[in-house]
Amino acid sequence: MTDHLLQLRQVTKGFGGIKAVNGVSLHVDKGEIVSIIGPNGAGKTTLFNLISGVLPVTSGTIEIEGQDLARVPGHRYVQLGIGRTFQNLALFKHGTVVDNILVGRHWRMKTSVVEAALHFGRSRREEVQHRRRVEEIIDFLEIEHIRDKVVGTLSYGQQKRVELGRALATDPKVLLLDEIVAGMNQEETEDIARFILDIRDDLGIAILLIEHDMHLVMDISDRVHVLNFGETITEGRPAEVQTHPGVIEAYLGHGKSGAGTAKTVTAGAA
Amino acid sequence: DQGVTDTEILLGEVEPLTGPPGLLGVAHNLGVKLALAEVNAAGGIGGRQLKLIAEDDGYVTSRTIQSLRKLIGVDKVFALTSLSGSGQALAALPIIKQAGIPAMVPIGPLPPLYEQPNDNIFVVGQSYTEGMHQLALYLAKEFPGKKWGVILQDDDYGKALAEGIEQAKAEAEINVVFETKYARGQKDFASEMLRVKDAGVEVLIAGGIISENIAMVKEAEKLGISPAIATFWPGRVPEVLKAIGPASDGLYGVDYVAPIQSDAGKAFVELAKKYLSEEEVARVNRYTMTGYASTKTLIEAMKGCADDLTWKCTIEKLQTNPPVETGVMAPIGFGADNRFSNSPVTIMRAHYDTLSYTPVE
Amino acid sequence: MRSGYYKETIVEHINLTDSTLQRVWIAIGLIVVVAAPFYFDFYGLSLLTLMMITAIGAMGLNVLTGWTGLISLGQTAFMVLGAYAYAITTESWGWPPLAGFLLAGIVPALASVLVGVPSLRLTGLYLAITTLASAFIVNHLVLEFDGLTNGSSGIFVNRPTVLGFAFDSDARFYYLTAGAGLLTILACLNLRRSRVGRALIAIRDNDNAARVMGIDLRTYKLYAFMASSFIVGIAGALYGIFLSFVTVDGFPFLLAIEALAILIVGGMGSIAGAILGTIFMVGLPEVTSFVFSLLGDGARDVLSTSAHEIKGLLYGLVIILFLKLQPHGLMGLWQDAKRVWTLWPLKY
Amino acid sequence: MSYFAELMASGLAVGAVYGLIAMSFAIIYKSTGLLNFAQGEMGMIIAYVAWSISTSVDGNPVIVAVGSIGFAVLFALAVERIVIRPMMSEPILAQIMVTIGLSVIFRSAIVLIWDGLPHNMDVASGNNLIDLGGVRVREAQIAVLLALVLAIVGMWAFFRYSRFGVAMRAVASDEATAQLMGVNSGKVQMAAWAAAAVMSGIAGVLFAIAYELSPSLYALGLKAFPATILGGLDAVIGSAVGGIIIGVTENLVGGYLSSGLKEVAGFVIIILILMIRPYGLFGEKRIERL
Amino acid sequence: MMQTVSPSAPDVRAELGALLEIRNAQIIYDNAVEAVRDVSLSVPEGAVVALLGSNGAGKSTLLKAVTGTLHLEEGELTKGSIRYAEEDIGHARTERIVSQGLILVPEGRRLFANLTVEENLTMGAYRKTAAEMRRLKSMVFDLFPRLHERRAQISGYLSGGEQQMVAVGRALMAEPRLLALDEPSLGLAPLIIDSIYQTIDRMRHELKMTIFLVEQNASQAMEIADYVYIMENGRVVLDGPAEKMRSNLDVQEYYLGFSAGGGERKSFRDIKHYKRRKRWLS
Ligand SMILES: Nc1ncnc2c1ncn2[C@@H]1O[C@H](COP(=O)(O)OP(=O)(O)OP(=O)(O)O)[C@@H](O)[C@H]1O
Ligand SMILES: Nc1ncnc2c1ncn2[C@@H]1O[C@H](COP(=O)(O)OP(=O)(O)OP(=O)(O)O)[C@@H](O)[C@H]1O
Ligand SMILES: [Mg+2]
Ligand SMILES: [Mg+2]
Repeated sequence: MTDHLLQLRQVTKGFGGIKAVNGVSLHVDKGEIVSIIGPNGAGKTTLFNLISGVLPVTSGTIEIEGQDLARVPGHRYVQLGIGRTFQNLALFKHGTVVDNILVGRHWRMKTSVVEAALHFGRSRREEVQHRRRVEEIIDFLEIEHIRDKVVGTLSYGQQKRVELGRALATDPKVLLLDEIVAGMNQEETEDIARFILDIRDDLGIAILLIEHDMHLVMDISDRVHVLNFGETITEGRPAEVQTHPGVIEAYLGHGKSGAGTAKTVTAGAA
Repeated sequence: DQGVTDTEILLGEVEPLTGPPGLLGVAHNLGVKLALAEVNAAGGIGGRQLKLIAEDDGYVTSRTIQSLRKLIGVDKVFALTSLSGSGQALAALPIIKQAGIPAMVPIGPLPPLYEQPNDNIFVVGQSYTEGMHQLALYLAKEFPGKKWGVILQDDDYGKALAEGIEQAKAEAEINVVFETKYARGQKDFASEMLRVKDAGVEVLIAGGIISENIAMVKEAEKLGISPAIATFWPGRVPEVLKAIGPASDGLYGVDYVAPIQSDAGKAFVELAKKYLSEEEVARVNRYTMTGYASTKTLIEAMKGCADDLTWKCTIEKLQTNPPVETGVMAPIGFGADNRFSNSPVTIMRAHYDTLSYTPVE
Repeated sequence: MRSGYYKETIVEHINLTDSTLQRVWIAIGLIVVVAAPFYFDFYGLSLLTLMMITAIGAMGLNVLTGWTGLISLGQTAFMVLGAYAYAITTESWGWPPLAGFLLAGIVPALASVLVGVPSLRLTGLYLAITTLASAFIVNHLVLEFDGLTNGSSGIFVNRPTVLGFAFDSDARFYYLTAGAGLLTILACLNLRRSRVGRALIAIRDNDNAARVMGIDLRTYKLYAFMASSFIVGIAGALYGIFLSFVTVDGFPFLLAIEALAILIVGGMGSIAGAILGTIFMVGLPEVTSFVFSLLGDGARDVLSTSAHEIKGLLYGLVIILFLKLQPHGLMGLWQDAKRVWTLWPLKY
Repeated sequence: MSYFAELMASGLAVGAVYGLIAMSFAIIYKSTGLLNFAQGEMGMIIAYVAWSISTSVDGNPVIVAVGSIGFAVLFALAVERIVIRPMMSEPILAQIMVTIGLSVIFRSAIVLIWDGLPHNMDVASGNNLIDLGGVRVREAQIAVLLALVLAIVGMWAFFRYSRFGVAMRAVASDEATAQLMGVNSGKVQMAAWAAAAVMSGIAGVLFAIAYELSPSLYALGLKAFPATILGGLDAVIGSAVGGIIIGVTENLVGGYLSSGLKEVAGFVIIILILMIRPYGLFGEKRIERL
Repeated sequence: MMQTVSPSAPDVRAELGALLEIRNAQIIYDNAVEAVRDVSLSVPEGAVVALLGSNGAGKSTLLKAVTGTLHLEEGELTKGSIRYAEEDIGHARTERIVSQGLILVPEGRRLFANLTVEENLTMGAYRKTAAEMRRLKSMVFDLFPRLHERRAQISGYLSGGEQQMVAVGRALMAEPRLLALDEPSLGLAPLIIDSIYQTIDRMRHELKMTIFLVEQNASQAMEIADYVYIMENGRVVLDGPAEKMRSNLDVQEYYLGFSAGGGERKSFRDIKHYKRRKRWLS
């Protein structure tokens, strides 16, 4: 019906009384970077939870490559090409970095319980083959130095990278990144920005991004989608959105943190 | 054979010495100690002193097995004076059989232990089934035509009692109107006793061990019913009467050892006072007597082999010796194809004021 | 001083051993296991056998509780089922022991699916209670179906003859349990480094994220239950043979607590921890007995009947003191030691 | 009718005992996230001390009550201070294991200090029978019910009106952060242990009066723990309800079906309820958000 | 190329003396991982001191040490000292430190997930009277109107940003003498970040509160701070008064995102390489 990679129509999600997401429609095409912005509590993360099958929708439809996800159980979403990272880190914190990323390969592997216990033949071949892929991802994200560390002992920013690696390992068609650069400094944000662009360009993965760092959003997105109170305020090219009065009112403000205004740093505090 | 040196003979026993079942295990252990002390005071066997190694199994089967292996394999005792509980003894059977060590089984005399006689295993006492059989026959005669209630534990002990009642039913008219099984360890018998009351039971077989019987009788008191209540020997100790309180007066009991208040019992306590500490004497009960009696039987056999103290000889003597007079129960003897002392039982009643039982006429 | 080995291929990463030194240690360990019967007496050997069986059970529980994070107080139920499956098939029906062992694993594994279903909804101690409940229910059923199980009287079991080889002596039976123990270790190690093991760990650490990674929580929790119960069932059968007698009394509730204790003392989630914990917890009563016997006859007589209580006291005290000093269990101790070893003489 | 009433009465009486102990599990869990495996044993020790007191003062109820409650508090504080407090920041499993160690010690200590025998405990008129319209109960059983009601009201008021109640939940939720807020988590834990000991002590003493005193009394803890789960691990008042439900169910099943099913029935009820309410009847759901 | 200012001479407000003073601290996790090495820094009374640095530099570790919560993660201050208000708190108990008015907004929010928003705030002012509590609550609700809307909600269900507001609000409830913030702007919308910084600015002026700020949002932090430290790999590699730091070219490039050498902010699209490694390591 539709040739969009990911398509949401009138998606609504309520928790008891509140509607965290209310009639949101949006789409992502192949090779696109689309950002979702909006005030805290606007429903961005909830939207991701719906798209990745963590929560069921209350109403509306989500389609990937034309397939409706309504009947698909949560753990199958990944097979249809949806990968994500989490806002509050959801790593397997007692496992090593390698273990964590290998879990991302889980659905691609076929070993059964009995084969696994024997570790022979296919099971062993498969292990080697996927391990190789994981090493590539580790190289790509430049986290070799922590590859054998237990994830729980890493710093916040390091964990975010591991999460990105894990999501990449699932071979997604569209990658949902929830505030991936929160807690990173300029330099690291630049790295991540570069990764995101490379992921799109080299791996051909479309990206849906939630971010409060306006510089990043405005610089790399193809389109920006603005939510407030679960509803869409506006949508469009970064430049259009940035100057939209509703967006400035509800989200950006006129202060220092908004995009564009931070061009010059003035001595502020006494 | 093992366990015998120039000066010493080692004996072993496995008992529950801790936890609630310790009530029986410890008393039993005292009986064994008493029997040994008595011989030792008289110069031992062939100049050798007897020494006991007591292992605690806490009534847990796996520990019984472990303890036995230790006694037989490491401590290398010459013979076993006792084995704890019925299930434990059953589980231990193959090991003892295989080892060939002479073993007395004075607690939990279950038929499988003796019905197919094992050369080296000697069961002292009477089976639960036969005891119950006799008790039921007596009650049937005493209370003809009355309504019976039966509460039994859901294990082999309860099963053995049930069988005894069945046997009695075949011989006398018994009208059971209420019958139930409870899970071991149950503490609250309110609903059971209510049903007893509801069914109008006049004769109640309280087939618990210790705590259960206490709970049942107290509950009957609470409900204001007073059927004739019959309990079985595992709980026939003064502490139970004390814990129940006045309601325990007149309970029926059955046993193959003499009541403490009888002449034989008094003589036994006197003997105990000679060899045991005051604190220990306070813990003497019927299990002390069974321990004493069976150990004494074993010692008699060993004495007969003084110069040739081997397993073979001991076993031989145990089976050929004339029945041994122990003073606390009927003489104990075995035969070529008999590994069961088959001691006759007495029916008795409880007296709360003296915390004792006396035989019914 | 060794501080890690350089690895050139992926296979090296996946292999269980990464150095000659390690292989030498494993070989030494195997030799010790094989040689044990020649050095231990009757009793010591039966203690070792008991340790082997307990370790198998502990590793089984570890799959469920250590890896998947599903606390179970009901694994005794599966031991009971395993033991009865073996006893009934081999003794009552006369099947070959090998088939008996297989069923001792399969029957509990299937039954565990029933118990596992609540685990899809319940977590933590709430699940622990339903597993505890299943233990009571299984015991009740065993007593109820006495036609099959012989009720409270239990079933005698003989030492098995597998493929024409009779494991009839103590030493032979020890080898049987040691063999089963080694197989269990291997199977667990393999599981742990496979997608299945990773999936279980993922579920424990973060079930939501695990689902997003494509892990079907339902299936894998049930897998965990089945794998665990299979292993525990085998341990139950071996335990039944060890006791030579199978009744529900042989598997008291305390066993479940003890199994949990073994994992905690060893270090939750680690295979080596399960083994070390077993050695500690099974060996501890022996050590306290030994210490007690050092007090000499005099002390023993004075304490006479209190001796066992004092042992109990000692046992509890040692556990508490140990955890106070080493809250991360024996594995924590081991890791500290290893760190000191690899980092020495430079501390950091 | 009166048959049913009597079943209910005896069900309520044991249920109240379970309930009190269940509440003690819950209050310790709620305030520190710890499951105290030695709870039943602690109740048992307090009952034994009460027995010792009662035999030396001829069952004077005031002295027994004051003495045993006083002992309960001191005992709990000592255990908390010496054994539990030093483990406070350690992994929770290690802490639970320590309570398992404690339970072994307590069980042994009972037999060492007293003995392994069953005893009859007679305090004041606790064993006397009262007739309530055809239903006969022991005074001690009425006392348990009263104690339970008192405990419920007390706990309700405590959590309703005291800031300390919030602090308890905060400590259980994240001890380190609670400390960062200036909460003295040690004090919170002390209070919880003392309250728990008093409640399970009362249950133990009254049970010993109405039924019997023996070293197997600790098994009440094994009965009460499922009741806690039924009510909700962190629901102090809910656990009391759980206890009552289990006590009544067991008696009704024993009274109308069969005794053999009693224990199983309690567990079946628990499984059924948990399938509908996975956090017990009144328990707090575990909060998970991504 | 970079000149390191001696770390022991932060003298912006020397006349007031240091409220918090860390000397040559070394912190080790698990007896094996050295996370902080030979770090000295000081926070003068009434000042705002910012600590910047890349991921894993050891910033949070330092804050944990200051509040005595290191031991919970098997960490230990093995060398050096930490003094707060003239008292050695290097190994003091958290409670004791907190009662002296040093409050931390921890990394990762650490809310009491099953308490409501309001109860979380209550915990922040745990030691205050009921009247003060009311006043403080209304102050926090003024600052974050969103929280007022959500005050009866279980905090675990809040959105990430809302949770951050609770965490900051909860710390403000304590009216600390020294407020240590671990990335307060994490996950917040630009509008809210602005208002948090305004509040911080107001507090330090009105209440003479001292602030120790760990931030990734370098431009915001530098704007408000008097003095700035930069950590890399467990060490302080650069420090100086904020104005001076802002004009530092490396700081501009690596922390503020200006293209090398020029005053223009570069676009994220133009970044062509990742490999730029630690420049300040000596
Ligand atoms: N499981 C839940 N139960 C109740 N309310 C919820 C639940 N999940 C989310 N909410 C509410 O829905 C709203 C939207 O939350 P969401 O996490 O989607 O916001 P967000 O846009 O991601 O915000 P932020 O930028 O702060 O992360 C919030 O107000 C939150 O409190
Ligand atoms: N609990 C722990 N156990 C072992 N190592 C740890 C632990 N916590 C942190 N570390 C290590 O200490 C170093 C410093 O971590 P820290 O959290 O202080 O960094 P940070 O500067 O706060 O980074 P971020 O900006 O990402 O939050 C990291 O290398 C990390 O791996
Ligand atoms: Mg969000
Ligand atoms: Mg940090």
